[in-house]
Amino acid sequence: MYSSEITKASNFVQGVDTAFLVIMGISFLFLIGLTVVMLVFIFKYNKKKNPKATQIEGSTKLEIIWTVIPFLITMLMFYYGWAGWKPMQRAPKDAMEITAYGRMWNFSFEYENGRRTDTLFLPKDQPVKLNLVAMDVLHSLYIPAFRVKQDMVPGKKDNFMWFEPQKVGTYELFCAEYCGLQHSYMYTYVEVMEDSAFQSWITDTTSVAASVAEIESPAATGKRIMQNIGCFACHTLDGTKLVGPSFKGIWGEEQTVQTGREKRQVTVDEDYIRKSIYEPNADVVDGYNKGLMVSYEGQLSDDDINNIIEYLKTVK
Amino acid sequence: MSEDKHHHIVPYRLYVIVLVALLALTFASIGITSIELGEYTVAAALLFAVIKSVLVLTYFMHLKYDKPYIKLMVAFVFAIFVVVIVITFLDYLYRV
Amino acid sequence: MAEHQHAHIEHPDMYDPESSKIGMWLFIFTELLLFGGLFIVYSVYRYLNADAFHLAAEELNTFIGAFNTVILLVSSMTIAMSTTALQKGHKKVAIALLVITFLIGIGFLVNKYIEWGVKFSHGIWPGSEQMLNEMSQGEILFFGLYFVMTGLHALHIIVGLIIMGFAMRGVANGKVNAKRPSLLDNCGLYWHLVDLIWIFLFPLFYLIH
Amino acid sequence: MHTTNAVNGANYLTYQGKYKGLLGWIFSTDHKRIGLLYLYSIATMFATGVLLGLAMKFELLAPGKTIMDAQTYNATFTVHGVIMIFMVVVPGLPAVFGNLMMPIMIGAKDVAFPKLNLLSWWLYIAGVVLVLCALLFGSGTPDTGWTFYAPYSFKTGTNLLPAVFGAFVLGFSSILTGLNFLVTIHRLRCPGMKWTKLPLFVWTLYGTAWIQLLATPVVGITLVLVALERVFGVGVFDPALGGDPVLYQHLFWIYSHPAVYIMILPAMGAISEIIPTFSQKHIFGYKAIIASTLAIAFVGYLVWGHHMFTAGMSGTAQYYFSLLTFIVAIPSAIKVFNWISTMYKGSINIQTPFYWAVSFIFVFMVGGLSGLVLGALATDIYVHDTAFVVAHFHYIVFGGTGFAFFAAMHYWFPKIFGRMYDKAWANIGWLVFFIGFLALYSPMFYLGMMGMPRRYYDYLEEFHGGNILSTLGSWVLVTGFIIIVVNLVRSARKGPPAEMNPWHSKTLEWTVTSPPPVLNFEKEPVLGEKDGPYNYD
Repeated sequence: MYSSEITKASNFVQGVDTAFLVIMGISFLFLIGLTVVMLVFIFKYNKKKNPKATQIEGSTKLEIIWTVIPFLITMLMFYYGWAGWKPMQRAPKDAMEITAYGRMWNFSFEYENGRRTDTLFLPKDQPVKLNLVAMDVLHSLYIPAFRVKQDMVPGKKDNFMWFEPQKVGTYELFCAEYCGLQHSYMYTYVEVMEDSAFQSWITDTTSVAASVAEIESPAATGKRIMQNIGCFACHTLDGTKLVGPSFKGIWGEEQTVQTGREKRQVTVDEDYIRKSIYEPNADVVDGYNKGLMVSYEGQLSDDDINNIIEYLKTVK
Repeated sequence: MSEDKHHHIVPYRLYVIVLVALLALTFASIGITSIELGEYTVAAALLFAVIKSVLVLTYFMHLKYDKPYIKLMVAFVFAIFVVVIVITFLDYLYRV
Repeated sequence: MAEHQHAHIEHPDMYDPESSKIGMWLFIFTELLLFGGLFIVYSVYRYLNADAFHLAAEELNTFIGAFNTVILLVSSMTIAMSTTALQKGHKKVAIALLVITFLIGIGFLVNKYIEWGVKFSHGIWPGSEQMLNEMSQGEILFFGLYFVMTGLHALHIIVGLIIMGFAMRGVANGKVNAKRPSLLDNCGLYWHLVDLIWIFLFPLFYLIH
Repeated sequence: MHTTNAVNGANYLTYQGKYKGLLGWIFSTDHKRIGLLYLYSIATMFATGVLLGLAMKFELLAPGKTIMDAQTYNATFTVHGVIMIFMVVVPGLPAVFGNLMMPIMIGAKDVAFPKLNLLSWWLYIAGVVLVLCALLFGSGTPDTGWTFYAPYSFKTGTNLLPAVFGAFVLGFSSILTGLNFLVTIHRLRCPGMKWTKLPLFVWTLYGTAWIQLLATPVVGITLVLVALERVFGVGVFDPALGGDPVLYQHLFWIYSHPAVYIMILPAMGAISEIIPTFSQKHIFGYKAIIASTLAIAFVGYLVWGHHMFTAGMSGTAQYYFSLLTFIVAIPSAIKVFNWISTMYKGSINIQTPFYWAVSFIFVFMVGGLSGLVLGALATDIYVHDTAFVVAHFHYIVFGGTGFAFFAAMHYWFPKIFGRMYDKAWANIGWLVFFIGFLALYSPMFYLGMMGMPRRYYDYLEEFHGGNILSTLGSWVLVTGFIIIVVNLVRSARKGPPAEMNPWHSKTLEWTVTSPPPVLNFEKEPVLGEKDGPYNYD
C-alpha cells in the first residue's frame, strides 16, 4: 500500500488497495481475536487455578461452524482479490503502445516513433500498454506506485501489462525477478507528465536528434547509445571490475582472451569490438564468464557501432 | 509375523490370453493411427494405451487379486496425475 | 530397492510379504510421477508445437518401435509366469522363464542401441549442429524429449535387469521360494512398470503422426 | 533372536552391536540411532544456514557494500535457500522426530525397512556432500537462488551441476523415508492401534509421506532436465530452442509448493501432541484434525500456480489457483481453532515446550494470514517477489516448522537422552529467540508493502529503516539460538536423569524407559478399548 494516500498514481490503485484493506483488516481481526482468546485460556485454565481438566473430545457443531464461516470469509477475500486484478488482464484498444526491453541489467523503452530511452516517460491520463520483451533471462517489471508487476519471459509472445498513470510525478521501477549479479541495480524511473509536456517531449526528439547529429560528436552519440542500451550496468568507465571488463583505457590494449578452449592474445581494435558486440561469447577476456552477455546483432547498426568505437577511444 | 498369505496362483493360460489381447491392441493402435483421423489420432492412440495399461495393471501386476486399499492407492495416484495435467493445461489452453 | 529389505539381521522376525509389496508399489508410484513430469513436458510442447511434432515423429521407425513393444509385452508375460512357476514350486521353469525375460530385455536394449545409432549417424543428437541448423524449434524439442524419455526408460530397463539378476540368484539358491517370493514378485512388478511406461511412450513418439 | 540377549537392560544409546564406537552409529539400522544421526547432521546444516542468513542480514544493514560483494551475496542467499529447504526443513521433523518417535508411538519395534532407513540417511549425507562440492570446487558457488529458475540456471557460469544433482539425491533420500514411514504405519501398528487411535503426529507423518512420495519425483526429473540442458543443450526449457521457461516454473512448483506442506504438516502434528499433553486434556476434534491433515496434503498438491501469478499464466489458471489457494487455507484455520479449543477448560502446565507451541500458533497465524494476501490475485501482483514474501515464508517455514522443531526438541528431549534440560535457561532461550524472530521478520512485511523487491543486494535509501531493525533482530535471534543450543548440549550430557513420563502424556513413547530400550518394548504393547493417545482422566 506504498503510502497509498500520496501516490494514487494509476487506475489500479483503488482496486488493489481495497483488496489489501479487506484482507488485512479481516486478518488482523482474527489474529488479535484468536491471540487474546488463547492468552485468556492459558491464564484462566492454568494448572494452579484449574487443577483438574474437563475432558471434551470435540463438537461437530463447532467444527461445522468454523469450517463454513472461514470458507465464506475466504471467498469474500478471493472476490476482492479477483476484482482488483480483473481489469489488468485486458488493455483498452486506444492504449499507447511502448515496447519495454529487459536485459541483464537494465530496462529500455521504445516508443511507437522509434525513440528509445532508459527512463519511462508517460503522459498523464492516457492508457499505456507495455509490450514486455526479455532479451536473456527472466526479469520482472514492477512499478509499486502503479501496483503493477509482470514477468518478462524470454521467447514469450504477446506478453504485456497496461495501466493508466493518473498523477504527475516520478516513480520507481524495479526488476522484481532475480536475474543475476546486478539484479538490485536494475531499476529506473517512471516520469509521468502532463499530456502537453509529453507530446512536446516525444515530438521534440526528432528535431533534437537531428540537431544532435550536427552538434554531437560521434563519440558523444556513442556514449548516448551505450547508456540507452545499458552497457554500463556491467562495464565501468573507471577501471572497477564488474561483470565484464572495464572500458577504461581499453582501446589498443593487449588482452588475453579465451577462444573456445584456447587462450590467445588480441589487440582491442575495431574488429575485436565489433565481434565482441555481435558475438560476445566468441572471445571472452580471461577471468570473466561466458554466457553473461547477449548478442546485440540486429539491435545495433554498423553506424551505432562505429559511434561506440569512437567513444571507446576516448575513455582513458 | 507368520501370517499365512493367501497368494492367488494365476494360471499360465490367463497370462497367455492377456498377452494375446495386448498384442491385438498394439496392432490395432498401429492400424488406427495410420489412417487419417485428424485430431482424434492422439485420443485413439491414448485410449488404446490406457486399455493396455489397465490390462497390465490388473493381471500382470496382480491388482485383481490384491487387497482393496492397494487398488485404491493405484487409482488415486493415476487420478492425481491426470488432475495435475489438467490443471497445467488450464494455463496453456487459455493463454491469449 | 525395497525388495532387498526383507531380511533384517537386527530385527529377525520382520519378513512380511505384504510390507514389501506395498513398499514396491509406493516406489512404483514415485517412478510413475518421475515419468509423469516428463509426460507433462511432452504434452505441453506437443500442444504448443503440434505440426513440428507431427513432422518429427515421421522420422522415427515405427517398425522398430512396434517390435520393441511386442517383445517387451512378451517379456512381461514371461516374468509373470515365472512367479506362477515359483508358487507352483517349479523352480527350473521359473528360472528358465526369468532367463527368457532377461534375454528379451537385452534384446530391447540392443534394438534401442541400433535405433539411437541410426539417429546419431544422421547427425541427430541433443545439441548437434544439424539439429540446431536445420530443425524447427518444435522438432528440436521433440528429439530432445525423445532422447531424454527413451533414455530414462532404457536406464530403467538396465536397473530392472540388475534386479532380475538378483532374483535369479535368489531363486537358484533357494532363498527366494514359494514361501518367500517377495524378491521375485517385486522384480516382476518393477518389470511391469517398465512395460507400462513403454505402453505410453510407444504411441506418443512412434505412432502419432 | 540373537540380539535380544545382548541388549537386555541396555538402552539404545549405550547398547553395543556389531560395530563399535562411531561405526556402531553410522551403520546402525535402529530407527532411534538413525533419528539421532539425522538430528546431528540437520542441526549442523541448520547452524550453517543460520550463519549464512546472518551474513546476509549484516550485508543489508546499510545500503551499498557492507561486508561482501554482489556475487557473494547472491551465492549466499542461494546456498542459504538450498541448505535450509532441502537439507533442513524438508527432512527436519519427519527424519528426526519421525524416526526417533514414530515407531514407538505406534507400538512397533522399528520401521518396516530398517536398512532402507539407514540408506536414506547415507543418501542425505551424499546429497549434502555433493552440494558442498558445488560451493568449494569449480567455477564459483551457484548464484541462481534455490529455485534454479530457467533460463538463468543454464546461463550462469557458476558451478550448478553438483548442486542440482545434490538436490536430486536429497530428494531421493526424502522419498525413501516417506516410503518407509507409509509401509510402517500401514503394517506395523501394534494390536489395538486402530487408525482412529493413531497419535496425530503419526497421522501428519502419514500425509507428509504421501506428498514426499508423489511430489518429490517431479522436481527430481525437473532438476535432471536442467542438468541435461546445461550439459547437452536438449532445449527443454531454453527459449532460444523453443522451450518455455514458464513450464519449468510449473514443474518446479508442482513439487515445491507441496514441499511447504511436507515442512508444515509434521510441525502441526508435533503441536497436536504437545498442546493436549500440557493441557492434560483430550485433543479437541481429533477426527477434524485428521481430516484437515489429509485435506491439506491433497489440496496442497493442486495449488502450485499461486507462485506464478506474475509469470504470465493464462487468466483462467490464475483464477483457478487463487480460488483453490483460499480453500487450502481453511483446513489450517480449523487446526488453529482446534488447538485453542483444546486449551479450553484444560489444566495447563506451562513448561518450555508449551511456550514454543503457543508461540508457534501465533507466528503460524501471522504467516498463514499473510498468506491470504499472497493468495489473492490483486494483492499478490503487488507484493509478489518483494520482501513481503520473504517475511511470509519465514513466518511459516521458520516460525512454523522451526518453532515446532524446537517445541518437539524440548518435548521429547527427556525421552531421547534420558536427561532433563535446565528449564529456566530453556525459557530464557525461547523468549530471546521469539523476540529476535519478531524483530527480524516483521519489518520485512513493511518493506514489502513499501515495494522493496527480494533478493536485493543493495537497496534505495527509503528502505533503510526497516532493514536496520531486521538486522538487529537477527542478532537477537542468534543469541537466543546459542542459549538454546548450549543448554541442550550441556543437558544431554550432564542434565539430571529424566523420569519415564515427565509431562504425564498418554502416547506410547512415554510408557517405555527414558531413553528407550533397543527394541522399544519389552513386550509388544496392546491397546485396549479405553486406551488412546489423548484419553486423559
